[in-house]
Amino acid sequence: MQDVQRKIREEAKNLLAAGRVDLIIGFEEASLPLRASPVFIHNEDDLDMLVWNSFCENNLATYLTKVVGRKVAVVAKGCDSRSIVALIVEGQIKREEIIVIGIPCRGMVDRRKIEKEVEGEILEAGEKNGEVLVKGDDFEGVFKKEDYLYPSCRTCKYRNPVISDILIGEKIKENTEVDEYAEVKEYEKKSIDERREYFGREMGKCIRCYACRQACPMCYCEECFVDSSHPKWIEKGLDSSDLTIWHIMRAYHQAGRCVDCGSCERACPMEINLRFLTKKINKEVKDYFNFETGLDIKVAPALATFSPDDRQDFIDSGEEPAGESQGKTKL
Amino acid sequence: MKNPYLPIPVKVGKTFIESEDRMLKTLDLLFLNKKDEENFKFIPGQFCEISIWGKGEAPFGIASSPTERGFLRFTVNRAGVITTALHYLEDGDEVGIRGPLGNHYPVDILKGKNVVIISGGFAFTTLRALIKYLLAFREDFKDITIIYGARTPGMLLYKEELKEWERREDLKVYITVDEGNEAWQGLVGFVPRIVEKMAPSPKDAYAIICGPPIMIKFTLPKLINLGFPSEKIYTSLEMKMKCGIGMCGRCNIGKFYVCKDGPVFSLAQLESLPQEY
Amino acid sequence: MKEREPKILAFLCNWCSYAGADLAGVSRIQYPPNVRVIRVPCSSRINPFFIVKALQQGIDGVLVAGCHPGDCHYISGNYVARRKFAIIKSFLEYIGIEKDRVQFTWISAAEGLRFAEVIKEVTEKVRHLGPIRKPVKIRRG
Amino acid sequence: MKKISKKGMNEFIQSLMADYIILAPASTDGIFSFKPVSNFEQIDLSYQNSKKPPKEVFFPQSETMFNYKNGKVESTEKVKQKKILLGIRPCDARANILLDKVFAGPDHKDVYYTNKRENTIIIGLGCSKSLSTCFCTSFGGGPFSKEGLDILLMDIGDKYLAQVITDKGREVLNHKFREATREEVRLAEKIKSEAEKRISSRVEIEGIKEKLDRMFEDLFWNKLSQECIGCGTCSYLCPTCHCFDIADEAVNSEGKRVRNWDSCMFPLFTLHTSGHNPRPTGKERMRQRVMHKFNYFVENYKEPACVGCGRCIINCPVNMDIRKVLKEILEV
Repeated sequence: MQDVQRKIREEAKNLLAAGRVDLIIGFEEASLPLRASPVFIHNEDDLDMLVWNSFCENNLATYLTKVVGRKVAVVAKGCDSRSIVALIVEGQIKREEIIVIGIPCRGMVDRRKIEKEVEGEILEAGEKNGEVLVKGDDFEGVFKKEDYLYPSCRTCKYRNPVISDILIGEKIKENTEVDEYAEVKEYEKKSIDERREYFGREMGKCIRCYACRQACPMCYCEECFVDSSHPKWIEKGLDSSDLTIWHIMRAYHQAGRCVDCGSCERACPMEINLRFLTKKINKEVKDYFNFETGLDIKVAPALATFSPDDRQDFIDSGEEPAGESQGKTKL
Repeated sequence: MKNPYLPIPVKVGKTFIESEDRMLKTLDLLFLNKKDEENFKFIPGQFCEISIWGKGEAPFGIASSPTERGFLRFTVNRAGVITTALHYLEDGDEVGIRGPLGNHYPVDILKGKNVVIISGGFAFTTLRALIKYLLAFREDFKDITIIYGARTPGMLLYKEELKEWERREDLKVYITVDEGNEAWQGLVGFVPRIVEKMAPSPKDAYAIICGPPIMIKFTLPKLINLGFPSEKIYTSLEMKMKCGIGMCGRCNIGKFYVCKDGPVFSLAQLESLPQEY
Repeated sequence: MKEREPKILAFLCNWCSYAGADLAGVSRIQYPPNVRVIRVPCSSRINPFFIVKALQQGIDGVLVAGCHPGDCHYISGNYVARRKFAIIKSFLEYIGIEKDRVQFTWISAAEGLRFAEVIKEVTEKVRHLGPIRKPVKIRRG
Repeated sequence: MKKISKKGMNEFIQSLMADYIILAPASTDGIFSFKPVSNFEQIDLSYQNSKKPPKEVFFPQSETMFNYKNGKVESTEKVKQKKILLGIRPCDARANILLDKVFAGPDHKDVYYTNKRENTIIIGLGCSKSLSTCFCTSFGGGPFSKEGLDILLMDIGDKYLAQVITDKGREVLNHKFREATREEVRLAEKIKSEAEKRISSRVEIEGIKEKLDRMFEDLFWNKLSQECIGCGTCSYLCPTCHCFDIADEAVNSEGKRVRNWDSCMFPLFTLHTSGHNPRPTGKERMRQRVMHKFNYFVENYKEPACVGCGRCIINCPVNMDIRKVLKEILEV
């Protein structure tokens, strides 16, 4: 970790000194334990602020659509790099304007999960040899990092950045064994009433702060449908139907675009299980169109293209009734 | 305790399309209850929130003067949800109003002074109210000069009244358009230019100016060149508003809420505030 | 008490499915009166939001019909639409909206009879499900 | 000073349920909020603090102001329910006093707010275990501050001491409350002074307002706003933020007028219909939020609009820390 951090600073220094970029987006020490905070570095004097640890949970690609036109270097984990690809594919950022400082990532630590394990407030946290050490007023705790990763990190299959201009550290073995959709499959097995109830209950916690949207790199719309007043798609209150519709459409808008970085869920102050929605969408996109977001800058997002041979087993009454073979006559 | 959020019921009276592009419409609103009308005391420059049932509410400056009895007049530019709905209203339709809200033009200060009224486009509405008010108490004020401009002759508001005012001996009226047409015999040119050309005297005078930001931006230096001190220039601001009573938090410029402490500010006041409007 | 008749909203593409409905009409083919039709230029005009919004407003079932694959008046509109529908359909089911509430099909201009059959089938399936529950907006006052 | 055993408290609260709606800290999946409770078991007074601030009791996130049908308006203000807000933390109680300045000022009274405020008795609970993000003492508050409370409860182990602060508070106390002994009072004093010492996080607010007076055009805001992602978490979870939106929810001419929380961090907050936006980017919006709290509010009401509860620090998705911001302002 220390080594990676040192190399980030070095590379950042080179980039700034050579004038290749005028902005580095990375992480700095946070004011709270188990956290890191995004930081914008403009000059070499501030390079020592850059850190790298297991708490760098934010997807920094989110900032790229806000600094369009500037020469930017961005620190990117596997998931962040996929978001960068997705943004390039969607024409939101230009490949040549971004320098990706890619970092193979072994997953980020789920701060909430650790906080729930201890009695009292964690005042200090650090990590060493794959363990997270925490300290409070009258307790200490040691947690094995791999047991306390974010859910999205636990099932991550792209831990190495898919694109990078500068790769820091050795590539690591991808986790190909894990079934990333296991949770979705479990959920699918529940009865329809259970599913409806769970969904309603989770979304009912929403306070409409839109942290999920704002934290998501792919939510770059100038005006979100939820804010639109003309047409007014949904009301602004806490009516449960409005909350569910907000979350249905937010998730649906991610179809073929979500890289499952988990940022939405981490940003949510109400700790709503948001990933179970996007993960399902990802699964369907994979099943139907064999597409995964952000792997190739030359491949269009799933819902922006088609194939005449796409699966259509969901089409109802799809069987043509006998005796109407003229059915396909064009008007 | 009075609930400041409850609208007063009114109905639409006369309506009139003012402009050739049909985007500016004037509506007279009539109180449904006599008591509401008696309690509704205002001074030009104040505004109301007009409620359209099923749509919502939005703020509009009152274009009529309290000296005109029996109705409240508003002129509305069709732009968003509420203004479009207002354009569809017909004689007899019921709506609601909240108000009068905000402060007003400094009519007391203007007493015994020369008054220069400068306006452009459809911001003329509350200034019409002011002119009507000044004329109703004509002897209280000295010279009154009106400089009013619109893009084309067809875009001028209150055309009949303008003609009437032009005929009056006790008013100096300069109507200008950015672009004339064959029938137009009046002035052609942007408002700042006309202000410069007509050079109203700053002596014992106040200037009241209201119009699009670009017009205000270029007119203010002209007034200052003429010798108007910023304490004697007043303007009315526009902001996105909801509550109208300084609570909902969106229309502030610095510590002032435009809905409650404004919309009328002196230039001197604005100079002490952040440039965020 | 009499069972409430299901309300069904059908989005029909102008070039095929709407013409198919028209043909059903002029051919005097009977079909259930539960359906209300909104004509759209192409099935790809359907933003899944329309479907979700319809359910929120208390519509019990939504049918979307377009030209058969390969027959789109705009060459490929229905192919694009098909991808959207595949996702929204399984997603809605996932969060607890029965799959028969939202149905997709292809109906050509010549398939008047099939239009009537489809409407019959959709109506029966939705009737079987009963009135829509979540995410219906309950309006008070 | 009165006292009541923890068991007695249970009975006391149960006895109040007949006449009052009791709003108390209760958890849903580990997230605390003030909810109407029907029995004492639902209440968890060992909580740290609620996620959403209790301002929502007086100023709900979404509130119908009136219903209307064909031009006939029926206001909801007449619904007056007697409520007890139990277990609120002293910082949040202070926040309500700041909200009073906005909603119950000399010019206009927001009847929806004031009705609820007047009909609610507030029983606070002193904080003997504050968090490292608590900085209430910087704003004149404290873990056992009495401002804005009718009764202050202090947990001294097996019982609560109750300090009656207002007449409203005195009225609800019943025979279950006994006079506390001198030892118990002394114990409470000790807990209180230890709690105050625990609040180690302090920010210097002296001079902030004056500094901000001269900082509107400063480049500081560009720097400060760049990492902000522009969500409304800080505003919505702030006990003193009071911005709201008014919207109609209606079908044809029948419906209701609703007010919902809004946030100055959202671009649409100030967007004119014309398309003009006086606060077009995150920089202006971030500046507005800081200025409103620490400059404009001070100008208008003589106090900053912050009570040091720390919610914005804990919940910010990108770990922006208002304590750091205030420190940096002084350094500019």
